[in-house]
Amino acid sequence: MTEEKTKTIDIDEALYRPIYETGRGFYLTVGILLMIILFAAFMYVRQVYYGLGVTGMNQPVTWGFYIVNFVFFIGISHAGTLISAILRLSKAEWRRPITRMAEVITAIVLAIGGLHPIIDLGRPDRVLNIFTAGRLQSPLLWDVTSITAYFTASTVYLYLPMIPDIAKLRDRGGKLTRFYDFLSWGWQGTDHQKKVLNRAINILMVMVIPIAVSVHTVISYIFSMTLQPGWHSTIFGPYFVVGAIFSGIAALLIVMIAFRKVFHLENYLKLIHFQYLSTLLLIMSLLWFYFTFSEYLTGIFGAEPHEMDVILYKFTGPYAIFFWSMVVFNFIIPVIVLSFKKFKTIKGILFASITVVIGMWLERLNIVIPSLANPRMELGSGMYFPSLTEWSLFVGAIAVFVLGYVLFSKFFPIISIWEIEEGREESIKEVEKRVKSYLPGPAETSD
Amino acid sequence: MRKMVKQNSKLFIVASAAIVLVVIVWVVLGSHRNITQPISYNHKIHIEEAELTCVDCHLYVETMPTATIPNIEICQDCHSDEPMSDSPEEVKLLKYIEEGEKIPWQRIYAVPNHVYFSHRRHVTIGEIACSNCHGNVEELTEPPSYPLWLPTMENCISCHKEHKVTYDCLACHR
Amino acid sequence: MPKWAMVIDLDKCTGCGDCMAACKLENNVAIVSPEQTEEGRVMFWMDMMSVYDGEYPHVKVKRIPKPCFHCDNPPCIKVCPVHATYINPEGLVGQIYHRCIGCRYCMAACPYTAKVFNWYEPEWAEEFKTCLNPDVSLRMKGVVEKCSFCAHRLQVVKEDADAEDREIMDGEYMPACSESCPADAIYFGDLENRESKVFKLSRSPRAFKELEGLGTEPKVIYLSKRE
Amino acid sequence: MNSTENTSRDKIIFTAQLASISLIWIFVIAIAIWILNLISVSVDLNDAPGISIAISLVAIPVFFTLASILTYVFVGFHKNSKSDLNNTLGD
Repeated sequence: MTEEKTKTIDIDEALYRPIYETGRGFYLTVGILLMIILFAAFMYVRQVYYGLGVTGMNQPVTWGFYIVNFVFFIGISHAGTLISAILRLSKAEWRRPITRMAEVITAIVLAIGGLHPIIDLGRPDRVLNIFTAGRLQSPLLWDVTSITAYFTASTVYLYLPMIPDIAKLRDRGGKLTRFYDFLSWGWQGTDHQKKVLNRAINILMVMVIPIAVSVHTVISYIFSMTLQPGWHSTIFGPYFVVGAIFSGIAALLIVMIAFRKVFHLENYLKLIHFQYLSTLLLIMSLLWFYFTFSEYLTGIFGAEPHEMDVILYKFTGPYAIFFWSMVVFNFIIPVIVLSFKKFKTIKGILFASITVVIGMWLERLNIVIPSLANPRMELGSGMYFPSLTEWSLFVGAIAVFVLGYVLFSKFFPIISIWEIEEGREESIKEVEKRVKSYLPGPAETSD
Repeated sequence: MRKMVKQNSKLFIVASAAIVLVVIVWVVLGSHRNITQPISYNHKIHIEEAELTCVDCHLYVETMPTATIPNIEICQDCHSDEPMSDSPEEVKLLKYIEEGEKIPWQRIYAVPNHVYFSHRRHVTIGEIACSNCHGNVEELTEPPSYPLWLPTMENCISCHKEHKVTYDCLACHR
Repeated sequence: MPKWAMVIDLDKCTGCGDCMAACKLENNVAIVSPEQTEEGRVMFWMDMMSVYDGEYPHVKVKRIPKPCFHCDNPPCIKVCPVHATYINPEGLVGQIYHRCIGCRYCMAACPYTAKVFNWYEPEWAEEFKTCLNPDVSLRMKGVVEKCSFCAHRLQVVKEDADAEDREIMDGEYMPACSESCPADAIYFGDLENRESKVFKLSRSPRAFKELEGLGTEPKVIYLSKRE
Repeated sequence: MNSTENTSRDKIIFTAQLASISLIWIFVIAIAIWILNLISVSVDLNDAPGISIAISLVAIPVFFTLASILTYVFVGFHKNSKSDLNNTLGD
């Protein structure tokens, strides 16, 4: 028993190494990130002190970067849990090294995204009014509830499959044994415990999918529940969910490629993982185009004057550059890169993923601002230029994400070790059995 | 071990009780900011012996949104050169009157600027007695040092609900 | 229960902007610096829309005063997360500044762009501070505000009527814009009272409402012979 | 597990774990109370109480399920470790 254990640990040593070996690069990264975050925090305090006037928002463009980033970050969060739940549910064996990374993205990004509406408030000191006098009729309250639910669910969903790995770290001894002991909840790896854990994970992954779908649907409702042209559309719910999964997969690919490079995980994250995921990305890109196309076609065909104002503003107005680069980044580049085997290398996939993340951010921008800039009343169109405050808070939010990820990888293995082990030990046989069960058996002869 | 936990839990209970106590004391003391008036005015004597009513001195209570706090113009109608009593407080008053100086009364009841509160609405139309909000001032031998009833929104609304009058926001907020 | 409504006769309106000035003074609306105005942060509860028809040199300008429309079915109140904007039984859409958390969702949801936001702490010139209206509270930075149909005047008018034990008379409650209009183009009154001028004018063939198709049922009714 | 020091350490960690589980329950119950409070406000002001109740019917069970799953896992782990101990002792 013990011999086997040491053996397996040796095999997966690459996954433990980042936790126990801290290089200068780590401190440098954390230092730089902390500086960026401190600057962003300073800009935020300044904003609270002077008022929202320090941003570029105005009348009629009353929402700007903060809401754009809110939708964007919550979108990215769908990477995670949703992808990992779907892959687990469909018993895709290649999921094993991916799920943990996806779940971590969700937990961190959700926390960041969930804070954005508070950053956006003119009176953050009164945020408790939501608890004492909130109105559940307001879509903002739907958001508060569904994001809290999703955050709780995804944290639990991240934590539970981590317990056996935490127990491994505890058994290794060394640093923070007590901390790991506390978190491992007395995991000894007995059969009963495995059964309990598997059952819990199974319930959770079924639960997490509708919660995740509801979260982004509800975020789209913030816009589509109003009467504004360009927002008041029934397609928004599924459109946002598709966009969210799309940007989520892209973010997941970027994170995977980054960690593969930094932690030397080439043995775990093989080209095949990236190719499978990028096929998913390609499908989502086509789906995204389909939704975008339907959205605009129905708008243009109906040609309601205010709707047309917004659409023409997007196509030809001052925001046209963002609209068309969104189409290029979200559709043309990923489809070209991911359709040809020649481009479907790690570098190509990284490139496509980066353009998709940028493109999806542009999409959020194209949803929020042109509608607000073109009010129904004859007031002329508004303009919006983000200020330094908004830019630095955006960069700060990204820095918080990277820092959160880096710190997580310092304390916990970024790839689920026990699931890899399980894959090695059991699933080959299990898959063989499963595949056999799909296949037609020997023909039953009559008589 | 269990003993230790038990002891710890005792400690925990004691600590939290202490915190709660401190908070309560702080709230109770903090809300009653004691105010001393320049003259220790005796409401009881004026009402029982001089047979005055509230409205005699606090003018406009029945006809205007804001009631007044009487000052020397009203006091000197009765209190002229000769002291009526041997109270040292009256001497103070007479000095103010003699010098033609206003008594710097401290206001203890106030609603914020964004609230429309009308005495006429409450006293004349609503027929609410002064003591309903100001307490039993008639029995006081010295001025109250803190509001007997805090004009907070919760207090206003609970009374409005009790009397089944409107508690629409725009009825009071402006 | 009365239903307060405004009728603006565009055929009478000269576009002089007196209503804007009266409103600004009556309601202590902050005076925004020219630089901030340039950035789109001007504050008017009563705004003036200018609609240009035709090409230079044959331009026809329509000037349309635009207060808050106090919709009967207001899109803004549905989205407010904290009950800071709501419709009261008399049809006034109120804005409670001390409740508002400044999320600006109501501004985004209002199809008439009738609301304004305090981007900075509101400011007045020294000379102005002495003539602020004590009947209207001052707002603080970070809250949304809008035309209230001068609801503070209604509080006083109602009390007067109650003290004398009578109904509010037609024309007794009047917002500052309506009172100050030199062309008498702004009428104000009770839509439920069939004797009121507003009720009669609202039935005029010249009457129309802005963006009627949205179903917001605004209670500001325009009169115009022109299209 | 043999030395008394070790078991006392285990006890402390166990109580900390219990505390974290109860924290989750406090969190979930707080959310339920919050939502019920919002319903009472909306009923009081006659401000779309139907919608509030509908949302609460979806939201509250979700939170309770999440907390129950965690509790189930925790209890499940510990129930077994005791019987396991007995088994090993028996062997």
